[in-house]
Amino acid sequence: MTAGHGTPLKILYFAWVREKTGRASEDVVVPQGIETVGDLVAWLKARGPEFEAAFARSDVIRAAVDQTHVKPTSLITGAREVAFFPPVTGG
Amino acid sequence: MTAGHGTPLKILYFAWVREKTGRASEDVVVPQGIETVGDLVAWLKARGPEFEAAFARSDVIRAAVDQTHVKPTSLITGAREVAFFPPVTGG
Amino acid sequence: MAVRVQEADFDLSAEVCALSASRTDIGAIVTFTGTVRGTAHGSPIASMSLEHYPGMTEAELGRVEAEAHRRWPLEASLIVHRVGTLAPGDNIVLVVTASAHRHAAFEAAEFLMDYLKTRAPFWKKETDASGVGHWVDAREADTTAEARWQINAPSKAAE
Amino acid sequence: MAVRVQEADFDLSAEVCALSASRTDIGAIVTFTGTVRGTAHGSPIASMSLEHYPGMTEAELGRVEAEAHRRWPLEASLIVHRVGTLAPGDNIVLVVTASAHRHAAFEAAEFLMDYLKTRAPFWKKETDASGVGHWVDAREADTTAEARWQINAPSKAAE
Repeated sequence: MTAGHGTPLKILYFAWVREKTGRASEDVVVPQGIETVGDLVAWLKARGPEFEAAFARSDVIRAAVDQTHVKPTSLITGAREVAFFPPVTGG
Repeated sequence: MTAGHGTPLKILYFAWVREKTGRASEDVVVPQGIETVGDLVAWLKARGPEFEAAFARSDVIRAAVDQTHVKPTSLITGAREVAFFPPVTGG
Repeated sequence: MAVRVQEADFDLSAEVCALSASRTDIGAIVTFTGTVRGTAHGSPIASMSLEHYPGMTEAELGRVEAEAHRRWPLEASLIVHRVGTLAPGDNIVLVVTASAHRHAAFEAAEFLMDYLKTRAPFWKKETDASGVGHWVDAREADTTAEARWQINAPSKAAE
Repeated sequence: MAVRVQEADFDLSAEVCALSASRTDIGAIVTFTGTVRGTAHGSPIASMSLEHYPGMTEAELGRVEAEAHRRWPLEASLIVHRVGTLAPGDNIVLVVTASAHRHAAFEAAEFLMDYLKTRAPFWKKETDASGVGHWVDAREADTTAEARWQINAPSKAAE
């Protein structure tokens, strides 16, 4: 089963990704066929100019699925939350 | 001029070298011909059984001339003090 | 083993005491303290704010710490990272490692910092003297520093 | 830059504060604390006494510290070494290094400890539970640790 079957998925945005999308988090229902992190980014970008702007430099945006770092090709099947953020700068 | 021309030389002993010689320091007048640290050790060993015992493992004894680490072949010419001790174990 | 994310400052002596008090199996304790520098790219900064991903931060720090314990014979360790608004000179992060021997403590502390810098979800924003904020860019040098440990990453996916 | 040899204990926070207070050019502070372990060769020890060579100790620590500053961009450093009689768990030695960047601070602290262990004229004697004293043997591993820095020794003669 994919994340798309009516189950809401929590999306979180941090740092300048949060500033550009204008929100810290949201619950979305992802349509069928969106199976990877990359698919999700493409779908989000189509939702409006703020998302288009936030994900314009998609090569530098990092993602986590259920609080674990993942690659763009990783599946979001069964995920509860997906987060998008720039490279981390703590420490 | 060598250290031997009547000028007293201060000798210091530390850790088990001090315990074996039975003294922490002494001022000695070194005879002519004693020019290196190795010469000095040989001369000290001849002074009595406690020195013979202290310098028996001469390969593990370290020396400093005027508070700087030196080799057995180093000259003691003009030195004010020479110290003998086991390998250091601080830190 | 402990990780904490907090707004409050930390006290080095108190943290080290809490970790090592009444223990005689520890011979070496290394601490790393990261502080806010007063300039960025040559210009003074007024403040720095630190944002993080609650939940994932603690999970990621816990994974990094567990990996350090797997690789070195540590007797104890601690990671404290501050969030919120900080001033130049303020403490940002504390890492403490304790071991019977010094090389394990040194290497583990450096490993924890290298991994924390590239994996823990914190983001810094510097505010300059005129009140304009700038997100800090990730440093290529940090990725290089992480790479030299040459291991399977502590969490399940590589970047 | 400072070196101290003292009988009294030291306080980590106080030493780091004294070194970094009101400075905003420091981004990274590494401390190493060496403590008395409770056992030696598997047997408990009652106490440890530390003897040193007054004068040479300070000179040697100063040379080692100057060499660290020559090799790394350090903003500040401190070496404190205790002498006298200590109990298991007590502090023996403190090294602090401060730099704009963490790798310099880490490497310099480890360098200072490696050199201090092989060059600074301190000697440890452990007293066991029955009151018998044993001079601690120098560890081959410490000489190996020093050798990896591959430099002209900071003082004028090699061992």
